[in-house]
Amino acid sequence: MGGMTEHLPAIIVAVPLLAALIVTVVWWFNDRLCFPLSVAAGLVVCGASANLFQKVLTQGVIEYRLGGWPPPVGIVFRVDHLNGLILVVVTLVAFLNLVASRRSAEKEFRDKVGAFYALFLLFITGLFGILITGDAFNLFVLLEIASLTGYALIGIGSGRASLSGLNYLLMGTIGASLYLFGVGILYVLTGSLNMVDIAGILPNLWPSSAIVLAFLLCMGGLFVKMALFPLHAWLPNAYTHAPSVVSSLVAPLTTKVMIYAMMRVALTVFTFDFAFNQIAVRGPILWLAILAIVGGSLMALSQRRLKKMLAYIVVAEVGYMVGGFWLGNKAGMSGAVLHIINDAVMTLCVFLAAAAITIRTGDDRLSSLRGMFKRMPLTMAVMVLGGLSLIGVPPTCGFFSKWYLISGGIEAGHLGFVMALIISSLVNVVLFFRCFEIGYFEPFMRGGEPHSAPVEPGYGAPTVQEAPVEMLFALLTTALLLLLLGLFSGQIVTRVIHQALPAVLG
Amino acid sequence: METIGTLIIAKYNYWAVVVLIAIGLYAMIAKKNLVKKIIGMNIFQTAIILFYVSIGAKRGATLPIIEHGHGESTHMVHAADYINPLPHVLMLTAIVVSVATLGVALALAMRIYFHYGTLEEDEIQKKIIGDEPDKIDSSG
Amino acid sequence: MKRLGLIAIIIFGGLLFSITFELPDLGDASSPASTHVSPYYIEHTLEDTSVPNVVTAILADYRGYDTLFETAVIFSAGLACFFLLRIPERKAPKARFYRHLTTGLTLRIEKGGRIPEESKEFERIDSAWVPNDVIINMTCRLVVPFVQLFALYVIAHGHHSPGGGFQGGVIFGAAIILFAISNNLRSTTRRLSEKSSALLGSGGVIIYLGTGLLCILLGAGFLNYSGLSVFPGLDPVSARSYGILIVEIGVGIAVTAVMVWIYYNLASAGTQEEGL
Amino acid sequence: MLAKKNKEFFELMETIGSIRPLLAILASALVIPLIILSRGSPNLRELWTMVGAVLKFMIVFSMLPMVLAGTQIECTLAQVLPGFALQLRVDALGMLFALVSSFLWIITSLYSIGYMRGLQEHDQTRYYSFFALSLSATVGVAFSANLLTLYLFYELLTLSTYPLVTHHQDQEARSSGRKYLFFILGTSIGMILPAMLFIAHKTGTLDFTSQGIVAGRISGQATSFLVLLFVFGFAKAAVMPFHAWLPAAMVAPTPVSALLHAVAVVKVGVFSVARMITGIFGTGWLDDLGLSTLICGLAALTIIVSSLIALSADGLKRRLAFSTIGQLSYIILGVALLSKSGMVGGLLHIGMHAFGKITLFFCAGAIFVATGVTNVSQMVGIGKRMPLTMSAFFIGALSVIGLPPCGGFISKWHLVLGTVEAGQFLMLGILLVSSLLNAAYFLPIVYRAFFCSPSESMFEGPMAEAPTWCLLPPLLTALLSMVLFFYPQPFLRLARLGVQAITGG
Repeated sequence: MGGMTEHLPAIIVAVPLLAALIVTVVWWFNDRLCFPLSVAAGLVVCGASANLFQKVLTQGVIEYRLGGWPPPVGIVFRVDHLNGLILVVVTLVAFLNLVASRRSAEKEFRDKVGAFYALFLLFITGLFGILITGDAFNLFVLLEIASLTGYALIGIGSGRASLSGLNYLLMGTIGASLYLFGVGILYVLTGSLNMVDIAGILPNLWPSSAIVLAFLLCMGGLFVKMALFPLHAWLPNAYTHAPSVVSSLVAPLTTKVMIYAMMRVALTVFTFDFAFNQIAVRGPILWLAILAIVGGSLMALSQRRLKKMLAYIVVAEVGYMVGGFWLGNKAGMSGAVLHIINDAVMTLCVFLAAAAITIRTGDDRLSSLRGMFKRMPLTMAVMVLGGLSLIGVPPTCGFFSKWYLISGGIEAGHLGFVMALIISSLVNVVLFFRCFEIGYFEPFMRGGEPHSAPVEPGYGAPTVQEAPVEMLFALLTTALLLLLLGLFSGQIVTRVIHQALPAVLG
Repeated sequence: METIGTLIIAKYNYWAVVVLIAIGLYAMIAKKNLVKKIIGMNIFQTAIILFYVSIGAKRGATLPIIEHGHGESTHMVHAADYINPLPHVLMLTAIVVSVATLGVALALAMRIYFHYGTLEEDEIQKKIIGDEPDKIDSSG
Repeated sequence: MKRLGLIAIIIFGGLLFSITFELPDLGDASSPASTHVSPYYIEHTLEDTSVPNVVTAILADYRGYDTLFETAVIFSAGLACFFLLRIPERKAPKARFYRHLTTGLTLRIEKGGRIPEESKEFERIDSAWVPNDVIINMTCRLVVPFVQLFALYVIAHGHHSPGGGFQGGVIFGAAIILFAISNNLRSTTRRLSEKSSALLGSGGVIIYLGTGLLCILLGAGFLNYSGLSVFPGLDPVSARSYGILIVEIGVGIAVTAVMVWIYYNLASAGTQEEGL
Repeated sequence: MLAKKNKEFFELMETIGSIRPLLAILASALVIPLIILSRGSPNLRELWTMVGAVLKFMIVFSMLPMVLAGTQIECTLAQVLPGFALQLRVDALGMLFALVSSFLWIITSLYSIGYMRGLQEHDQTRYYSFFALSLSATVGVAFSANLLTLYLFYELLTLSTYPLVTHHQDQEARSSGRKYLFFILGTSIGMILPAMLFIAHKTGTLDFTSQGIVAGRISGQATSFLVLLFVFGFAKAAVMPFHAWLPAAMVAPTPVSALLHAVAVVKVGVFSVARMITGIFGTGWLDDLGLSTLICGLAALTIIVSSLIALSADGLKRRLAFSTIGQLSYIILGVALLSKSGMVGGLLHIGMHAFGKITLFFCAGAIFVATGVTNVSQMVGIGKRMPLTMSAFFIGALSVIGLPPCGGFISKWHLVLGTVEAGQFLMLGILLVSSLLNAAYFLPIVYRAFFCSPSESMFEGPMAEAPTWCLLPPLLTALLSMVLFFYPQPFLRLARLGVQAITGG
């Protein structure tokens, strides 16, 4: 199989796609096979991405020509330190989520479990594709695959979910179309779709307002997709009303992959020099990021539902990463990249915990957390850890990315960004400890509540009733990852992220 | 003045695209009916498709199917004789994507209609506010 | 809101318009788009793949990876519509309608009433009134086979003339939908059940993806059809040509099946009992 | 013998690598799983607590000879950020603090057993687990080699003490818990973190060095701002106005108040401030900038105001809490005097005050367990019922006031010397006035407990002390407070060594 390793990039997208197709077929005959098949695919992808990352570390950038055609003519995969790293984390997060989804998927989509897993696999295929592609147009296609399946997965939820799903679809389509338009203008100007090729041609065309507009369109489109502050309106509702298993899949991954796409487009297509020195967008975007951080945090404060609160935290976290990147210095960019992987794990952690609680209580209002420390001690322990990481308490990984982001802010002399980060950390303290207080101080159930959680057997007696085993496994693994990522963040930054940043930064 | 006029005429394809984009976006923002929004979205997407396709045009060129004799006797191919095929390929993809998006959008709209009994956004909003904001929707 | 939106869009449109002067004229043969990469395709397609239709060659070979996911997008849409709309448990409708063919009478049978067998005498009809329109029925029955034949031609002849998997698949799917519209949903699902359309849909994509993966197993890269030249009678160039054909057939099957599948779910709102 | 050994160490090396500091920290953390596993059997569970406590003390103690010999023990855990490692280093200062806290944990554990069982508290397993965890964090702070590590353990301590403070899980505990987090977590994130990052950015390091790291690299103005951030930001040191959490946190069970709010938590605060002054800013740099007066002023204000509040407090634990706030500022004052004796006195006060104050808390708890009384006004004549307890209380009070024959006298003596050395006669006055105030709020309690007319006395009947496990620990710590007067080693030596390392003479 030694020869297979050169095809690793292809395997990463081909295997989940194949698995999705096979799951669809198999499901009509035996729906028990769907889960094992999906998990197997997840495992293969995890292994492949780890292997690929290892190869990138030893050999440098890997280019894989699809159909054997050289770059400007054909499509290439391009894996470097940046997407190699993110790929590993994204595959891992997706895998953990897949494992965790079992019980609730069977419960929520009884008759359509096969379709759920197939859409799940297609969704992650799209994300993987976005991560490894080196072609600007191909990015759009995979973006749409991830989005389309995302709309369906979100829209399946009960109540307002369809409306949120449709809103997401409309906004998402605007975003993707703007990006497509931007790529179109680039194509008109350069005649190429390959990222590296475009980057080679563009400098000859500076200064051109058409390039600036193309840049703005691409960025604007991706900002919509990642829900940067004024364009975030679709996100909280979509993540809140989606089924729990779906929000714990979509929330950690979509925004982060979009932020990666932003970095990729800004750095590889338009180049660092253009994005940061030729045009003056850095300042405005930074202020948008600050608004996102402060606004997201404040809006999270007024939420009474756990998932909605977490969704607004996601909005704030997007600001962290966008802001860190647009600081344009080494520390800030390292922080942004580090935060992509950390935030993927942290968000997974809290959303999974929320999903576990929702499964047990059938409700995600904050009041449903009552007595949870007694009832689901392990889940809550993991949630505490996730919360601490989002607050930024060492040695969890959230602290270290925040460290870089703040140092980046100090280095750039951008006090507003530093203040925003600290305010958001403080708000996160309030947010999470409010949840923990409810779980810790308020007993299981106090009578006389007008709309109480559904009655279950053994209700009132604080018996331990943990999340399903699969979910618990995923939760504990995530918790471990939070700590490991924290302890190894120094290595990740020096050995990987610094290699991934543009050479200009030194 | 005249030069600008000729410039505009020479680039009328972009004009059309810009107008279509504006129409599509306006429909998405201003229309209250969800299906009209979806139609707006489609106009927007179509405008971009038109943009790409118009890039591919070349004056005096024909469609990109290479004339060829049977057997080995192929003659020189001049790129200028054929229009640019790449945008067409790209737009085949984009059309498919927009059709797929349309399908999903309609499916979602259908679910919304079943749930709220209407597709007018303001009426839906009223119904949502009518529900207790804190309450979990149990239907659907 | 409306006025604000209008202003925003006018500004946006102005912005877009402002750059048009920097873009090449319509039909300008010397624009970068026409001179950078595209001449390669036009000049080398024939010798690389022996496919004269450059669009087909780019679609299925040079940028075959895009197309693979394009097919996957279509498939996802079918799956998504199914996932969102399908109501699997067959809830019996309140009332069913039957037409007595010999007399043309319409019967309404309430829930619990005796349901007649579907036979030469009785035909079930949709609850929305559907006229017993013989002319439309017969015309469609006559047209549909020709449309389907044409669809097959479009798929198969995509190498040499405008056409290919998508176009042919859409036409084929349209033919089936035409049949469904002119008759009814049930008679269509009897001919092509939902299960078959789902299986065919994924099967079509599997053909595409499988060809790509087969190329890996044969030692070439993913989607590099020249790897198929290990089969007897093929050289790398003709292998590409055949690869493109196989892939186009896969696309055709997938598009046909998924179109029909989406139609089933959208038209019947997921019940697949009755629809347009 | 010892001297000879010391000499050898001096000649051999200055810094050695060892895993022992890590073990000392982990000793208590590692027994937590055992505590949780044996939750079914209280005896076994408490045994594990004791094992952890003794083990921890022994490991800490085993490093004492080396430290006394002037050696530093280092242990790098992980290079978490380029240039910033999680690193442990045992020096005289840290040793002093670790020794005090790990020793007092043993006694507190004994006391906890008596107290918690005596009151039949709920969730004892959780209580013991988090207690052990907070001790790990405390020793971690003591042994931190740089600000990053210190910050990590500081936060860990905050979080692990939260369930202890709010142990009762009622409304009062909830609001106290909020206050606790608001002040401590809020300041550490809002003030320490940015200050730390600013220093890291400007200097590229966070290591504690004997002359500080900011000297010359950060402007004077910025330094004064940073000093303020740190002095207030380490809110565990309870410098006013960031003191409000401490009285609130007294809702905790008494052993928690005793160990954590007289020894571990608050001392971590002042220890951190001391570390900042000595290891980050450097005494020389602060002296050059004349910031000593600023810090002293803040500390002095806290001392006077808190003593005045303590005078009027009726709840015994509340009075003790305000006394603690004042005493903590003694330590800051001492270190901030920047004179040799002042620093020795300040550091020494960490240990001396710990023994005195823990005695007082133990007594308060013993009174509560035996009689259920919490207010000073209800303790008239209690000496007849609980003579032993009240005797211990008396000794503890003497120590805190700073009178012989108690350890507190020694530290206060050095503090007084320090003010003279530094020429800060205003501070001298404040020290003396506050000592009077201390006496004024403690001695009446003792006096009225023993000497009151029978009609005034609220307690009658035969002697009825608290359960043995509640009684022995205060007696023991009271005794030790006295012993420390006659034999203040090794604390005095450690304090001197620590100061020597800083001032270099």
